[in-house]
Amino acid sequence: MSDPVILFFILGLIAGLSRSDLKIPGVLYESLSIFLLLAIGLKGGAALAQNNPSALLVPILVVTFTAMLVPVLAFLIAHYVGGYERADAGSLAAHYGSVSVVTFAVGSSYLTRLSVPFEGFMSVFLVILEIPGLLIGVALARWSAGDTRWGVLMHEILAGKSIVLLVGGLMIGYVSGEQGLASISPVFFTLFKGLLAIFLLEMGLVTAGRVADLKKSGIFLISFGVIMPLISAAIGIVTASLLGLSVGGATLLATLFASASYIAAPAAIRMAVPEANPSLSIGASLGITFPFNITVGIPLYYAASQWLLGASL
Amino acid sequence: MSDPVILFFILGLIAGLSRSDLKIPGVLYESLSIFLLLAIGLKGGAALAQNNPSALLVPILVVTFTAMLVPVLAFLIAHYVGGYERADAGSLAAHYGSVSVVTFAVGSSYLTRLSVPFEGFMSVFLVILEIPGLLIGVALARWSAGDTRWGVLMHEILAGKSIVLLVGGLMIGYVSGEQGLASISPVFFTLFKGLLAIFLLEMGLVTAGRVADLKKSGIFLISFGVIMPLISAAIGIVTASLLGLSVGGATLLATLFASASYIAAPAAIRMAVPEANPSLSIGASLGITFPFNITVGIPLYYAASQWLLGASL
Amino acid sequence: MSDPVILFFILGLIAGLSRSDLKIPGVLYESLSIFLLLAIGLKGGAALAQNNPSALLVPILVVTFTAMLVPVLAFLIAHYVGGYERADAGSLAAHYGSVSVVTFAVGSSYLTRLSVPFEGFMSVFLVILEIPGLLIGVALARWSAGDTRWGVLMHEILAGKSIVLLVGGLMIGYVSGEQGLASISPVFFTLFKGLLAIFLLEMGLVTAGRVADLKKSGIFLISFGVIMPLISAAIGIVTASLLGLSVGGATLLATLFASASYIAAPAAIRMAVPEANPSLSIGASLGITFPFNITVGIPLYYAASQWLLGASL
Amino acid sequence: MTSRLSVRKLITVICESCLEEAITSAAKEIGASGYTVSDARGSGAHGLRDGSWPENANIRIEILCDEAIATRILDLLLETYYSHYTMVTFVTDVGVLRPEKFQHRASQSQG
Amino acid sequence: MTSRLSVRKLITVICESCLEEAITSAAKEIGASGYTVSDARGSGAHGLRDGSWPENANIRIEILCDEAIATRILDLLLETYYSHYTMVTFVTDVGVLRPEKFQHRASQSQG
Amino acid sequence: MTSRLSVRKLITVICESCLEEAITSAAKEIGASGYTVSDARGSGAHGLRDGSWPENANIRIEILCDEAIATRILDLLLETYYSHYTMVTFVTDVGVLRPEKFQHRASQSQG
Ligand SMILES: Nc1ncnc2c1ncn2[C@@H]1O[C@H](COP(=O)(O)O)[C@@H](O)[C@H]1O
Ligand SMILES: Nc1ncnc2c1ncn2[C@@H]1O[C@H](COP(=O)(O)O)[C@@H](O)[C@H]1O
Ligand SMILES: Nc1ncnc2c1ncn2[C@@H]1O[C@H](COP(=O)(O)O)[C@@H](O)[C@H]1O
Ligand code: NA
Ligand code: NA
Ligand code: NA
Repeated sequence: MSDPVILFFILGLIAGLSRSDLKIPGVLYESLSIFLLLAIGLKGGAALAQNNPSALLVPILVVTFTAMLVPVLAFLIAHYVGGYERADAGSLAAHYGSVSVVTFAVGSSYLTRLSVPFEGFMSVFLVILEIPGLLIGVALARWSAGDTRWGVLMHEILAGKSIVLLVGGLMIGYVSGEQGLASISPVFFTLFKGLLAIFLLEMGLVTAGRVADLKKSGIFLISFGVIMPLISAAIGIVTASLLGLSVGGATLLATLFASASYIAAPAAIRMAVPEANPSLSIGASLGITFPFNITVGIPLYYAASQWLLGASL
Repeated sequence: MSDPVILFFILGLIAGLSRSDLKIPGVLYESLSIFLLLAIGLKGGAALAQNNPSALLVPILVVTFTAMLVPVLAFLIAHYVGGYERADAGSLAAHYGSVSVVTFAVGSSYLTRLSVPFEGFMSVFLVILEIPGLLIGVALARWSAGDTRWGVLMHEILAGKSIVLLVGGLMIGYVSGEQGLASISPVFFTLFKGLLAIFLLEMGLVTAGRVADLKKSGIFLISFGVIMPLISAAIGIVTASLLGLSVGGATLLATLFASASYIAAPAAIRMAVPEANPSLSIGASLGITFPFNITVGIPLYYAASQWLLGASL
Repeated sequence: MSDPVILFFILGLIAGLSRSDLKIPGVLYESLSIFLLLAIGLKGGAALAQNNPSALLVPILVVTFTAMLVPVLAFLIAHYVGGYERADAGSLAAHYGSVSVVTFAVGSSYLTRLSVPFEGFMSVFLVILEIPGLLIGVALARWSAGDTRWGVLMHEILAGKSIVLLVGGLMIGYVSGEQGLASISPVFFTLFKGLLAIFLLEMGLVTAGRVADLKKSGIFLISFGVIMPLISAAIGIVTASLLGLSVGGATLLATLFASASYIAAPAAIRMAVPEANPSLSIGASLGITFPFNITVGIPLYYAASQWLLGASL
Repeated sequence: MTSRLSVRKLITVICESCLEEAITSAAKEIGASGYTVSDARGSGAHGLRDGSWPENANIRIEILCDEAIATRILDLLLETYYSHYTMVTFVTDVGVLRPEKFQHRASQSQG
Repeated sequence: MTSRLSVRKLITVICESCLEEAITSAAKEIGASGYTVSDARGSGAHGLRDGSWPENANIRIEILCDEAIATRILDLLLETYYSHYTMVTFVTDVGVLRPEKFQHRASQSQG
Repeated sequence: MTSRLSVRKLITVICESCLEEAITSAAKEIGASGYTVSDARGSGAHGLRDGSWPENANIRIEILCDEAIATRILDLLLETYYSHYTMVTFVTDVGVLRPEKFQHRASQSQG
């Protein structure tokens, strides 16, 4: 709880709720997200360079496959339990099927703080998991409508800012190795947590702005925003134990599964499923799931990983 | 004089006066001020964590009380000597009764450079002193007009960006302690002086833009901008000696008293006393008092503190 | 090739060509260029402080003189070989006669990476060389038109952002010395290469946007963008050997001569020679010469300097 | 083309940026269904406002509404703000698509 | 003065920023010779859009064109975007300098 | 409502951002009492100007003035800038509040 990074989020939340005139300029927000994406990519790439990337093939296939369960479950719950129409249920599925880069960053900051080691290639999963859940969500929303321009959509996602920066960072990190990155590491590594703190201040402000939406959205959506990440995290931890990941790796995989996208998914859904109500899915992912994950979820996933993987030793 | 931070201010001043097209983007300015406020708050909070905060109660009361003399004196001088109407005199009082965060930062940079120690809790005074002077200025301007919406005004000030960031930083710093801040200190502490330098470059440009206003404003306002801080600094040093602060602490308290607000005060006055002419008070605080304080004032207050507190030993 | 800084440029190029929605906010671009200009100036100034500046008088005169050959040659080639009118040929001459700060930064990053030492005062040449080529280009364009407001133009250039920041940084660095800069060096020196990397990412995006222009501009302009820097670099290396510079110094001087301006020159030309087509000269300098220099040119100039100066030992 | 367009008033207010909150919320209270704001800089009777500095920036507020609401907004501006603030206002007749979008609040406030 | 000015339509669309690419390229396809976009924030039937966050920002698109093109652009907006997106559109008659600048593409698309 | 509004011309110039200083100061010299500028991007006869880069950005200048001044500003634009710069201009009739704000300089320059 006393990770200062989280305290910045809470400060932003309080400032927003008390209607402070504090505003993080939009450009600073964009600049910081460019920074975070590049930094995570670079770090992952440098870690990959120390491994044999081909050894990742099987884990990637397994993770991709189990991760697909998340949007399907999310759709079923939202459609049949929550009573949402296909469009909205599909939109929720896409958001929860994709991942949140900042939640991942907070998770790795949490582990670093506790000195819990984790596999360096986790950020490869981050990249891989961003896309399939999104596509499944769109497919479920569009089922039988049959007028989706998949080509345009794929381009929108693959050439989207987050994929370009993450993959670009990964490749530069992989080609350069930790040595080669030495000259740029004061910016991308040393400053990482401090800039993440400023980013989370902004996230707090944005989340505060979502609280009004939440009041309208009712009890189902709020429960969904808490229960869905718990289900996904459970799938993530089981997957991690299948793959023999460390406790730290399992925590991060659970965090990834549990996290819901609020950057890539909203943009893609707005284009592919315009009849979905965006305040529903962003409200849930940003207003509930994001704060839940970074405050309560991550420590919980860590405890669960310790318990399960400790037991399996 | 050769603190590079001041040289950046002078560079900005020269660039502005020679009508260079150099412009610091507004967003960079805003981002840097968010940074400075958070950093000062964090540093103060970490220092507080090493003290017993309850021991600060008496000093805070004493400082708040003597600080109230500043806006009252400023109002009397501006109204009766300068001949300004209530609105403008009250506006000047509010600006000089409040404080300037950047002047404080330059002051602590000055002391650090000379390796003069000072009490870590000085930034608590910074927070405390931002508000009462402002309120007194508004009250003096509105006297007998009786139509001020004090509730709105208090919210405007208390939920204003600078208070939120300073107090938020203080609390995060206090909760986390110096240890807890280690991971974010490369951003908030190591980069402090360099980013302050860029901020001062912008301040130089802005000050240059005020020179035209000054020409119109005449000899009284210019003298006011130099004499008022000297009077306030004297009150500050006497207060510091009453409280038994160190020479460094006395210098910083004098700097705080002498500094005039140009961020919080203009915004609040614009809302509460719209008939006041903003170019008067910003012209004086930013065009005269700010450059005076950072170049001549601070070394002077240091010399005076040495002399007075050295004598009282 | 595996300098990560160049890889960021290539990432930007690929993102731009594949029509990614990645965008570097304009304000971030402006902030980074302010940073780079100041940092280069400060570094040069600190280096100058360790030398005797008067010893630079003769080298400066020699370099200024030989550098004037560049715009004249560029004009003759563009006008007589390329068949461009005076305005466009003069505009090209101004762009190639002036210099590119970022190309210089990449050059010094290249040498640092290889641990090749170079004279600290090279950035003085950077400042000196920015202006005369520009003026010659304008003069050649305006020849016999005789309606140029030279006073306005000189002010536009001398008070322009890049000169102000470079010269300002130089002077602050010179006055403060390396010791005096210690407190701000974490920002201006430690972060240099990382921020240069982000800047080059943006340069890649911008260059990608120029490729469409290039298609229209035909074979002459493309050849000009490659051959002109080779000619200029040759002049630079010969000058360096006359002056007895080190291999590193010769490489940087060649890089300066070979580089073409795309910040100061376009702005000045737009004011002084509005009838010139800006997409011609920016297309050539940014679309061809800049990428050529940072990928192929600089290693080439280094090899040539080694060969020539090694031979002359 | 004109068949689908209904005539409404477009009020454009250019003023110092610190009035953003005050004017837009007043317009909504009066009954405007919405507003649009963008950042601007400029010069006028109060001198240069170049936006280099937040305190020094202008905004440009646009409000589409019917004539009754427009009159009340103009009244408010004249009474409350014109004497002390940097401000310029102009009104144009425009044809809007989907006029019903601009009615619900207006009719509330008139009913 | 009026001698040099020709009457054209100015369409102003205020909408969520993710439509920038889609609407501007559609306008060019239909035959508009150009467009201008600026960033905006605002409030309307879909609530507050304060631009603090990219997903939450508006843009303001202006298209100068003749009546025929204007009709087709309004048709497109109504058919394709109005039902699902945050959007407001208004049309004004304006006098333009150098009307030939706005014709070449228009005549292509009509020819 | 109309009683308080006087008709004036609103000139809107969309052009490359480097002309900001030149055009606004010329407008003031001619006698305009002020102007408003905001940042923009766009596309037209000179191709895409997406503002990703300062050299590549547009601005949108608005000048409220009477007909005589408007004529002189349009003349200036046509003579001095139209041939070499990226530029689009349109003029609208608008009703302004407080018309006297737009007169003092105009009458100076005419007197
Ligand atoms: N009455 C209005 N006047 C001016 N702008 C409006 C108005 N209504 C809506 N807008 C703008 O159009 C955007 C979308 O409107 P809406 O679809 O009604 O939410 C808003 O965010 C505002 O920027
Ligand atoms: N004649 C004008 N044309 C266009 N905008 C104006 C005009 N006069 C003033 N403005 C704008 O309105 C703001 C406030 O005007 P003022 O109260 O005259 O200083 C200025 O900063 C300009 O942005
Ligand atoms: N038809 C148009 N409608 C709206 N804006 C335009 C139009 N044509 C050009 N513009 C704007 O004016 C700028 C310059 O136009 P041009 O000189 O035609 O390239 C463009 O970058 C656009 O921002
Ligand atoms: Na997920
Ligand atoms: Na004070
Ligand atoms: Na050159």
